[in-house]
Amino acid sequence: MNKLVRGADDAVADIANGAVLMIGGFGLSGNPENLLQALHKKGVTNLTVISNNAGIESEGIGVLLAAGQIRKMISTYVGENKIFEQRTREGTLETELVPQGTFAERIRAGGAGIPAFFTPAGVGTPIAQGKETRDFDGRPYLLEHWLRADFALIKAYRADRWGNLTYRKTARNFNPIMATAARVTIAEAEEVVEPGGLDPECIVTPGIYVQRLIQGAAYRKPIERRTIRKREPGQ
Amino acid sequence: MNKLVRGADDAVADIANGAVLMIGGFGLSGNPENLLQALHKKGVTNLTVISNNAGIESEGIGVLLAAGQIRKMISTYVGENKIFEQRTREGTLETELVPQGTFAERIRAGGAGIPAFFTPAGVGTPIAQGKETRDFDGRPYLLEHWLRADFALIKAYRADRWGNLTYRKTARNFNPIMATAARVTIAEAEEVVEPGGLDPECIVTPGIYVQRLIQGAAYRKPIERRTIRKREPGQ
Amino acid sequence: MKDQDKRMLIARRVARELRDGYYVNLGIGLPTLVSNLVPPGIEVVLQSENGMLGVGPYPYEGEEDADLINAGKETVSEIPGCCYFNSADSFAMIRGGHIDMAVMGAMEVDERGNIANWMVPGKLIKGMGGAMDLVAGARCLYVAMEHTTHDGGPKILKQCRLPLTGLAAVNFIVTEMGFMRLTPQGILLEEIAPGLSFEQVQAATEATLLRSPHLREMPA
Amino acid sequence: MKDQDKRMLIARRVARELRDGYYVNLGIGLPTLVSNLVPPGIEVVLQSENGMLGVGPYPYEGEEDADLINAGKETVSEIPGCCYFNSADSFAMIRGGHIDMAVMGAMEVDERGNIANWMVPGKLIKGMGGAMDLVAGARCLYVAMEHTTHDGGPKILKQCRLPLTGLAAVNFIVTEMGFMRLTPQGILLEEIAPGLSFEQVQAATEATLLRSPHLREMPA
Repeated sequence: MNKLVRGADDAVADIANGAVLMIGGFGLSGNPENLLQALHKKGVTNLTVISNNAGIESEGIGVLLAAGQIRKMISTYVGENKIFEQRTREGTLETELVPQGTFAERIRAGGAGIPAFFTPAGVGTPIAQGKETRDFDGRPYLLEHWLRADFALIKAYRADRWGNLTYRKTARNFNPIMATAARVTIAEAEEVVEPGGLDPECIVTPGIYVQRLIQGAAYRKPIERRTIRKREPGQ
Repeated sequence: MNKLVRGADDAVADIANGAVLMIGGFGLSGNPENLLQALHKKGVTNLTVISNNAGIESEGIGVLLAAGQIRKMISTYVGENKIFEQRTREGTLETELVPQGTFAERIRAGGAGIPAFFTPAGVGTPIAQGKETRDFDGRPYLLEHWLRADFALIKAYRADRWGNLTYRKTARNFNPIMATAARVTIAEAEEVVEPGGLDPECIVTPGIYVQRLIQGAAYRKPIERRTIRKREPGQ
Repeated sequence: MKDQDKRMLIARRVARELRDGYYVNLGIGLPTLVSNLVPPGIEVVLQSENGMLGVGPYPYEGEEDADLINAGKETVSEIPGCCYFNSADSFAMIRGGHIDMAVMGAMEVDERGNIANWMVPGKLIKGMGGAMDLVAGARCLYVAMEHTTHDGGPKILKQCRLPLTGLAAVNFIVTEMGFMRLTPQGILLEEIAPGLSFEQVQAATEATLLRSPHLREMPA
Repeated sequence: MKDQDKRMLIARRVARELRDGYYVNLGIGLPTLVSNLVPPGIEVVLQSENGMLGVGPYPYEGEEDADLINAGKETVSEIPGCCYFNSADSFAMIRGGHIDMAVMGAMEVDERGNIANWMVPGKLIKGMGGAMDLVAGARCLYVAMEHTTHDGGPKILKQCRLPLTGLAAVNFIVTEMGFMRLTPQGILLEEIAPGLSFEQVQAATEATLLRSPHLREMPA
């Protein structure tokens, strides 16, 4: 068993026009940079992208958006992207906005074989329109359905050859749950080791969820909002 | 913030007759031995216990069962316990048997604010009686409800003073999810360190889920089925 | 009062609500100011819904890490005892009622505790992010906002006019004019900013305010 | 044939179904034998539903660890590349269709692929453990069992008589008499044990067996 493929181009070779993709990351943090670049280069179009955000103009998913490769976004917040705004006004981009907790839980449900569940988020809001509402213990909840994808593109920190993955700090975000919810999960990692090279207690994504793996390279890791504090004398 | 209390007796002091408890462990592996002992000593009765198994006669939850402290068990498999059988025949013990995946998911749902969800497990079986069945994508699923408790008794491996927990091997089992689903979660750990003493990437139960913590002692860790292989010469 | 002074006044008042051992989620903008105002001698753990407990202050210059951001996408730091988890686990924590206190801004709040803070019809909709889940899940929701709009219009209404973020979700409203508690009877003014009369606060509010029998001056 | 020989024959046949990279859940009893029969040159990862991928063989004497057991509560060992997770994550893995192959015993299987293996009315009910979830969630379910009961009665029935564990769940049945595939038309006998005739297998079976046009001898 060796899930390591040659490179990003090979890894995305069978992603066809019209595919439904989950793409990990929160803003630009934890994006699968190498896979996104390969997807852009491949020129595949008409994609449905399930991702928390839409990147910015020149980074992350924003690059696919700018190239007109995306037909529909399922996201929770898309505020940082002018091209997003432009495509929406043109009518060339469809968007489904989902509360972030519901979005995360729908993805987890997709991976966990739970076709639907009840959540309190969104009751009494425009999100509730057309959805079943039911009371439990006197409180109203909405019925929400799972999300699944053809491919998930995942950014890990370290991986072993069997596809076991760890993440780094808040770059973890949606990556582990998206890994569970696609027919084919493709992961890129900053470092790839042999099985046994990761602490079994600290593996976040078991290899069972990963079908293909690449060794990532040349990570840019852009920062959206660089906030700092001044060093006091003596610190 | 210091969640460390003096000992097991203090930790269980406010568990009253009739309380609903979740108790971690799979068989005798990962049981909160110190807390169980204190609960037994305290003599509290009429308990509802949510735990995967019922222990064996002289170990684990079996001790509470033998002492007549338990009124109802919600479990997935109770085969190893003769006292269980006896109490059931006497009619002094009520039992609700739940498929293990549904059991785990109901507990997770209790912690995650999901009052109900659909699962394929149990469709067409006696478990489905009286439950809503609904088709999604042409396949039938059962509606199952969350499980929550007054107290969860949890066995961890290492803990910090804030209640962050790690586990050891398959002693993890139901402990992390039960920690999320009770009004008060009481954890015991083999080792307690200062905040910062556990790797933030490897913490399994965030401290937010733990209200009280004790340093466990004198772990017996009984083995139910000691299976071994012979060492070949030279191994 | 200058905007910045109002904001600091509000943030300081919210910070007085913090208790030792609280797990707190602070929204983007004004609520973030609260993180620098934790009273001495207590430990508070900040949650960021992108998957972290134990968010620390902004990093020192040169120590920014693209893999370590808060839900506002700002670079942050770690405190000892912090931990990381995925987004589903993060919202399980929020939805499951484990966050002691959430603080967020609002465009409108009404007498029933309804809150609107995510969309204005006709304007491009950017998305609700985690607001609907926080509003539905936090054990105690504080709205921290300026009392009126920039052109002086009321934000505390009889009934919200904008599409809602959540129903009957708000527990407390903190503005530069006062500290208010949502009760089954309506909005109870418990504290009033120095120098203001009840009538002045009511005049800036569309909702009918209830006057607490123990109405006192809002501490600075 | 002795019981132990039957069991080994069945386990060996099941083991021939393993493919490199498969994630496999083996039930208690007969199915556990399969773990020692993985064909050379392939890597298979065993899942144990109490929260482990990469279950290794029984430990050497003196290396037993109470914190390291399989779902049958037997002490086991680790293989490199193993990992641990909680019970909800374990069954999310099972229910979500990520297990390539599950192997379990049964008391009854029928023409529609229904399976019964958890309770006998009138006897004390011990519980279903994880069987209902495995039956509903595994991508491919193999039933590995002796062809008949101890007193020679059929276990492969027209319709299960015992309370079910799952509906239309079984994909393959492996017994000491043959290898059977569940099809929409019924149970297709694809392989037959050396020395047996189709009629002999049918005689030991209540369900009507379909004879594969490619019926061949079951490899040992």
